[in-house]
Amino acid sequence: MIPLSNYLVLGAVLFCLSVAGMFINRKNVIVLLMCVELMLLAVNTNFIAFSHYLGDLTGQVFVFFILTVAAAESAIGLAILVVVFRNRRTINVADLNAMKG
Amino acid sequence: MQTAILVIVLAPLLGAIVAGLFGRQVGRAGAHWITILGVGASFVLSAWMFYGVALKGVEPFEWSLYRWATVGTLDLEVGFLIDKLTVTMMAVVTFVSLMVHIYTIGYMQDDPGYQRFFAYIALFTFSMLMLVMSNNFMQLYFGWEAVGLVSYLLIGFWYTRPTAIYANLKAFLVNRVGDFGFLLGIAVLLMYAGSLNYQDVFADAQELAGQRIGIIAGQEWMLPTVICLLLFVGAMGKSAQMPLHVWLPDSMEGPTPISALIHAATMVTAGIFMVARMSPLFEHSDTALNVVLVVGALTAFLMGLVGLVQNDIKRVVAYSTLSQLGYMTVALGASAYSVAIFHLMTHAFFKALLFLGAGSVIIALHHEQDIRRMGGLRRYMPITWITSLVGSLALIGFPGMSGFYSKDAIIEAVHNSTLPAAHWAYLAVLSGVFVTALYSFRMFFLVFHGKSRLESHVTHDHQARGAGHAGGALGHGESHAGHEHGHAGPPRESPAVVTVPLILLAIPSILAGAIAARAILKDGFFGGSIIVHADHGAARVLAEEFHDWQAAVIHGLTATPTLLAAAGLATAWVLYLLWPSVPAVLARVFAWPRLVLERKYGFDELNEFLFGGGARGTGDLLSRVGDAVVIDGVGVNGTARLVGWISGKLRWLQSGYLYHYAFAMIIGVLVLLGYFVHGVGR
Amino acid sequence: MSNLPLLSICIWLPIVGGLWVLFAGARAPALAVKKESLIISAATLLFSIPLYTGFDLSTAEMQFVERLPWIPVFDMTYHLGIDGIALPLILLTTFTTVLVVLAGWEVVQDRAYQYFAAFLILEGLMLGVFAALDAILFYVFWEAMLIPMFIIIGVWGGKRRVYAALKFFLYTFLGSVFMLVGLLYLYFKGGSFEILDMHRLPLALDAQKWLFVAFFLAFAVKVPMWPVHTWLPDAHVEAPTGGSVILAAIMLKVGGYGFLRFSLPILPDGSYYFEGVMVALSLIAIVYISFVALVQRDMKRLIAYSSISHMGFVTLGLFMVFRIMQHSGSAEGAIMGMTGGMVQMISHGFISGALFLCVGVLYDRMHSREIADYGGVVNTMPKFASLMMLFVMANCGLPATSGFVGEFLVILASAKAGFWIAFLAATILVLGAAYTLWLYKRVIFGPVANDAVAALRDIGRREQVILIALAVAVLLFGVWPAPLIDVMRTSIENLVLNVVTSKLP
Amino acid sequence: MNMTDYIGALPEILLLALLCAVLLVGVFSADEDRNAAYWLAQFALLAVFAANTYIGARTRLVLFEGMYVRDSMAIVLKNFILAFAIIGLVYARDYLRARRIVSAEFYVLTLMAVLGMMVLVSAGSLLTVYLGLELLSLSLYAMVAMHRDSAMASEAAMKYFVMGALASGLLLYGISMLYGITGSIDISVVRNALADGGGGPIATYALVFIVAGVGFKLGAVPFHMWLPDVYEGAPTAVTTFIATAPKIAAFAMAMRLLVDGLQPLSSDWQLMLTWLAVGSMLLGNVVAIVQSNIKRMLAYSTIAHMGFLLLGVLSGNTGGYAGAMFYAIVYALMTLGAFGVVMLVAGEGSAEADRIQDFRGLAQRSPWFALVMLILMFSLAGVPPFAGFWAKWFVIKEVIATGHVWLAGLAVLISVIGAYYYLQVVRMMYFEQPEHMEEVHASGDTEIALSANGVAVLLLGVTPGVLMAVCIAAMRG
Repeated sequence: MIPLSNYLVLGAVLFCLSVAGMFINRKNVIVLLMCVELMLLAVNTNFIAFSHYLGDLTGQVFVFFILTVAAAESAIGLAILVVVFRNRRTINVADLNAMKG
Repeated sequence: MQTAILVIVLAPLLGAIVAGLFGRQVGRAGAHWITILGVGASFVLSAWMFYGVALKGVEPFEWSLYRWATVGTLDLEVGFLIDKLTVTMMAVVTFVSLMVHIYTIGYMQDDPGYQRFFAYIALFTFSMLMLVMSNNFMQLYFGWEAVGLVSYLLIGFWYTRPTAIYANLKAFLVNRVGDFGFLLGIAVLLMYAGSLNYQDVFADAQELAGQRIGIIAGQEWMLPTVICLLLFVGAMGKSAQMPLHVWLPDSMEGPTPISALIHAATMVTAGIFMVARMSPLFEHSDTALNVVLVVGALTAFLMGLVGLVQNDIKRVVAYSTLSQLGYMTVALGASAYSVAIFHLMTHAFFKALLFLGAGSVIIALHHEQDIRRMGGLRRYMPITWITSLVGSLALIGFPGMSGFYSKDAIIEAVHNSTLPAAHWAYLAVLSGVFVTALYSFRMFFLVFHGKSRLESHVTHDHQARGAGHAGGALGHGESHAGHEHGHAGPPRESPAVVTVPLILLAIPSILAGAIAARAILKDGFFGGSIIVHADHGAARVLAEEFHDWQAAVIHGLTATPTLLAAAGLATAWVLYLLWPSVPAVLARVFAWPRLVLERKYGFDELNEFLFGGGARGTGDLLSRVGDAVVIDGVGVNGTARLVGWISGKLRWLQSGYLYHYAFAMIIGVLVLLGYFVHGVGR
Repeated sequence: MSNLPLLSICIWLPIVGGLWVLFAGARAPALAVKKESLIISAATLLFSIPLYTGFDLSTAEMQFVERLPWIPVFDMTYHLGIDGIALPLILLTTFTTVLVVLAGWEVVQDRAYQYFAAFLILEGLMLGVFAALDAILFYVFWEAMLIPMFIIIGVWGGKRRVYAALKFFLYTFLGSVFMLVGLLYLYFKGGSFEILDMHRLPLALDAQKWLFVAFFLAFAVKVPMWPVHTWLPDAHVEAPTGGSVILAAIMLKVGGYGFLRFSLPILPDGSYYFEGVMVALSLIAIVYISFVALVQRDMKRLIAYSSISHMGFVTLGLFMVFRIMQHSGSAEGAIMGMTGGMVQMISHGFISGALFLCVGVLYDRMHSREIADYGGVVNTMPKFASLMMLFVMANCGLPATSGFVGEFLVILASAKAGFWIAFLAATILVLGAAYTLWLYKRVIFGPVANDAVAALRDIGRREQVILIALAVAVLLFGVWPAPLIDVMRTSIENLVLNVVTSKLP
Repeated sequence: MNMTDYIGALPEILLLALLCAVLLVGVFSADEDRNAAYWLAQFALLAVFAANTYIGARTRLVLFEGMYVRDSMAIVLKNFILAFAIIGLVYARDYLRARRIVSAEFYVLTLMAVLGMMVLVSAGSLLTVYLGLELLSLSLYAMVAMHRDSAMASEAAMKYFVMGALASGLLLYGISMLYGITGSIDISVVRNALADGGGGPIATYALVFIVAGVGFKLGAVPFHMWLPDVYEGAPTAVTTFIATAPKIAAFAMAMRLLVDGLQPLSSDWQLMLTWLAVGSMLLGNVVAIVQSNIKRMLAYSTIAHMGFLLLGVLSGNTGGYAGAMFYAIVYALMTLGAFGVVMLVAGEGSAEADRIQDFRGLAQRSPWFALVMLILMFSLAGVPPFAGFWAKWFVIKEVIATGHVWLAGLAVLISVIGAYYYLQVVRMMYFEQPEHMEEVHASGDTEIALSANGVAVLLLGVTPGVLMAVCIAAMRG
């Protein structure tokens, strides 16, 4: 049996990857959206692992909610992306700095 | 009696208020009538009280008018103490004041500030009376400052003249330096005596004498010495003793009646009066008395010397006043308080007379004040001439004249004093006699005798003076009057309002000494008002030696002072009448001493540089560096700028880049994790 | 009459009146607004008079007490009351405001209704400061005062008004906030916001020290004491005449009042610990600021500095208490010093107010505050010159003017605290006279300096009424300060007794 | 599960139903100005307000198996959220119409966000917290992007979205850890489990992530980075909304998670919040000074205010929570008014009037609105006698009561720095001359609402006792 810690480490690694992707990536906004998804997936991994080892279904239910919300989030994210592109003709993260200071 | 006191004090005040606030309504005549009536009433009642207290032997008494304030358990009251000292001063003050009031009608007749002038001098009379009649230190201080105020107002009476408003500021400030000491003295006194009432304080004097006060760490001074020195600083300011004398010559910028009333006869003697009043305290400090003696002697001698080189008629008299105040101070120092008051009284008469005489000359010459441009006036102005002669003789102490008794007594008193400084003081006052005679008669001869030097200078003079203070619709009274009268005709004797006071003042200038000498010098006239310690025997010796005035005159004829005075007179005659060309030669020979005297020992320059410049420099430094740069620049605005600077830097943390934002959040999480979970830095 | 809530009326009448003027004034004719304002301020003055006539001199207890629930969850009450320390300041406030309203009569043209409204509201708030017995109520009034004054300086001020207004606000705000922390701390310790309860609260020395510093910042800035005084010259110079008058006459006094009401009675040991510093700062204020005043070229600035210097006497009088007690062992001198400080506050209210009004009179005509632009004003404005002479002399502390009383008492008392303290304090005699009279000389005396001065017209009836009212006050309290001192006597004696009793637990 | 559950949640259910109705009306209405949608939305909010006020017991109700809590804090906070949403809509209407970005969706999204907030406020389990939060956030992302032609708005939306997603990721990660430790997502169970088991480092580990999520929602340093850009970029009407009601919801979230759930770890999160609070107060106030855009300035001011709010939470007692609650409500009220004036000054044109410069001489153009703004600015600065003072007073009092006198001292010192930029607005309105004398135009309801807003701030300043009592009662029961 794979120990819980392995799942948790996997979750943590995924989470770190997604977080790193957010501030290391300076190019495409879509990558950011992917990072967000990844992050949620990392959390999901945690939940499912815990759920399994605790023998409790709540965690898995939670995952379903997260997945749903993630879908909505992506939809809105992509919609905003479209608007940004319409206005700026770019989806480069480094170009989104009209407001600062 | 109480009503009388109130009337004496308030009548001049009422006059002042009416003339001052309603001057336009009452008109010129109204103004002088109301004030003269007020001061006249004062004089009459003062004379009555003098008669009662001094001659009839009514007991001295004290009366509180009202409670000024109560602080803690200390009642501060406004009240009056009537004793022989007080009534003497009251009589002198009101008499001279009345004379000056009358004289002013003539002197100021063309001045647009006529009502104002009367208001001021009536106010002055009120203040001076408050000063001398006070029964406590607070009221004394009130009078002290109030006369200073009026003096300030009157010196600057012609306020468009730059010199006048310079002089009045100077006078006030120098006086304030004196008041500074005076007030400190009162404060220290209150601290130890617990009261400001004369009687209470004097009753405690013995007890105070034993105490000591720490001024500088580790050093304890005798309490009476500290108190008396501080009080004497006040006296130095008011009575123009060196080095606080500098304001008095300048105060001659005021109209002449003022010079007579305030800067010769009454106000400047307030210091003398005060020290005499405080005799129970001064008697407990030989140190203080020595200082008084030295200061007085220096003033008496050195200021007399300066009088020798002055050419302005009023300034000569002013320096003479300084010198005479020095004499009085010397008397105080020698514990001969009664003699000082005696000289104060006689001096009040003859000096007022001299000033008014000078004023009379000034009017006659259309406001010419330079004695080098006078001469031979005896022919035109006989009354002025004779009264001035009386004044001058009284001043130099010519036997029989009033000044003779008092001055002689001072010199004797110093001679008898056992204080260490007395020896030098004696030399100073003795040589002062010669100097006095010399400058007095230099002036007298130059003004009234010899050839007239009038015509040759008049034109030139007016151009010069006109340029000096041109402009100003009001208040350039003297020069204005001068222009109006033009140069037509020879000088004329002044009108009756001027000459009558001269005559009235001449009478006591001759007689006052003889009348009062015995009472004051021999019979202890002032009684309990003045207390002399048994060790200070100068006045007692004097009393023992004195028999009556005739004897004194006869003795005086051959005494050293008289001989010195005669020598001085003779020298003046030789130099200024016999060989008028000699002074010029002497001036060349003694160029250096002469320069020193003409510069008045450099006091003015020193003050201007050290205190005037120093204060402005300090102020500039503190204002520009202390306030503007350090506190405001670095402290206040510096902080503001710092915050602004930090703000400007911090805002760039908000770079606008998403990845920086995310990074900031992650850093935040990592720091929290590091600290709380892994205990980094915990 | 005695049943009326007089203090509340005095506080709220001008505030409500001011708001009324603010709302109704925009459309009303200017004259009507002015009349309304005058009536409101005069009515407030009238209502404040029974406070004096009905005042019981024999007790140090609070009088005319009003107490209503305010914030019940924290037991905070709307608690008003006055003693002999507050009463004179209240009367000074109501008196001065009437004059200020009059002074703005023809001068203020731009948004006049807002101007008058601001002053009326300010009056109510200042009265609230003096009457509040709940610490937080006090603080609310205290801070709220800043707002109308900020507006007054900023809207109707001179060239650098923005800088001055901001500086004024932030400086005083910075000082005050620490007081709030201090008050809350006292609440935390004692469980009550009542000032009188705080007076009784025992406190450890360390706490007292910290609290003293916190209160010091608030009050010292207001007084202002050296070195936190630099807001004042700017605020005074830039404020319109009325603003300067209120600032000088009353706003500075709340600082002194704060020391009397909070620092000394609540923190006697803390005050004792810092008294050396306080005395030193007061003396620095007197001497240092006098020199600074001497070289000012701007009339208002000079008078502003003179204010700081004179307020040094207030703090000196208050904080010498400990030294005097130590040296003389009796409360006599301490009472004298404190009385002197208190009288100095009132008298300075009249005198500095009058001097600022005098400068205002000149400024209205010449639109310059530079001393160099004047000279020989007496030639064209003799009445004005005479009145100003009186105030100038009062500023020099001439006897028979109110300026003398405070200085005299403080200097007398200071000798008991130490010779050199008295020595330094007394330098004001010379320095004060020097800067004030030099100012007078340069502005008023001399030949007519220029055409503008030649064209000046003398003061009109309105200006005469204002200045004469002040002149009467200055002379009255100089010649006969007993009514004033009697009012505060019992309270001060009581206070001194409190101050010298240690509150260490 | 029974009827009581539904009755207890009736306000939310009603809101959901009505927002669907608004959506339908928006779809089928041809009206350019969307008046019907507007009025229906307002009606919805009012109806929910009434329902929330009058339905159900005043006692604490735990519904849906502990998923949902209806206690007095929830009732009070929801009422304020609803009230501020109502006023916010009043202010927004003119603004949106003038810029032709009015649409039924705006109202729908507003209602949806309100629903999210209500859920968040009543959350009894970590799942409900998450759902409420996401409902709120997603609506807000969309609202920010509503002005489709504005590059600024879309950029702001993008930033908000990415950062928001990151934050909810962090929060979720923390929740997952909590779930792992305690085996439950029910907040009260979590609390008991932590109290029994003592937590351990993993609990602290989870706590850090949860604090990050809460900090993000509040806008506390260093999780504040989204806030200035979003405030500036979003249409002012949206900014108004974001700045007000959601802050109350965020406060509720902090209460539910930290106080209700993680009370056993309070010593840790109190210290964390101290750091966050100090950082927020400092950075917010200092950086606000140099801002020239009033929306951005108010954003930094928000950061600073959230620092103050955290002071109340971190003092860790009922009084402190009540203080923070009072702060949140008063803060929302003041900010609402301030943005209301900003929108008003922007006027009819399509341009924004978001530079501080644009307030020049407002006192001469429209004295009344200038006065309202003056009241609001002084209130935000914390000057009595306005409500903002009492908010600060309350939390500082509690901070002192817990013995952190230094923190109180620091807080007031920083608030002085903060006063500077509020004064700048007053300065512009009163001390500077206007460029033109045109009066600011306001529709009747806006004028009334804005006046009421200003007067409320003043009245709350004079008699703050009522609201304080409400807050304290809410925290006790």
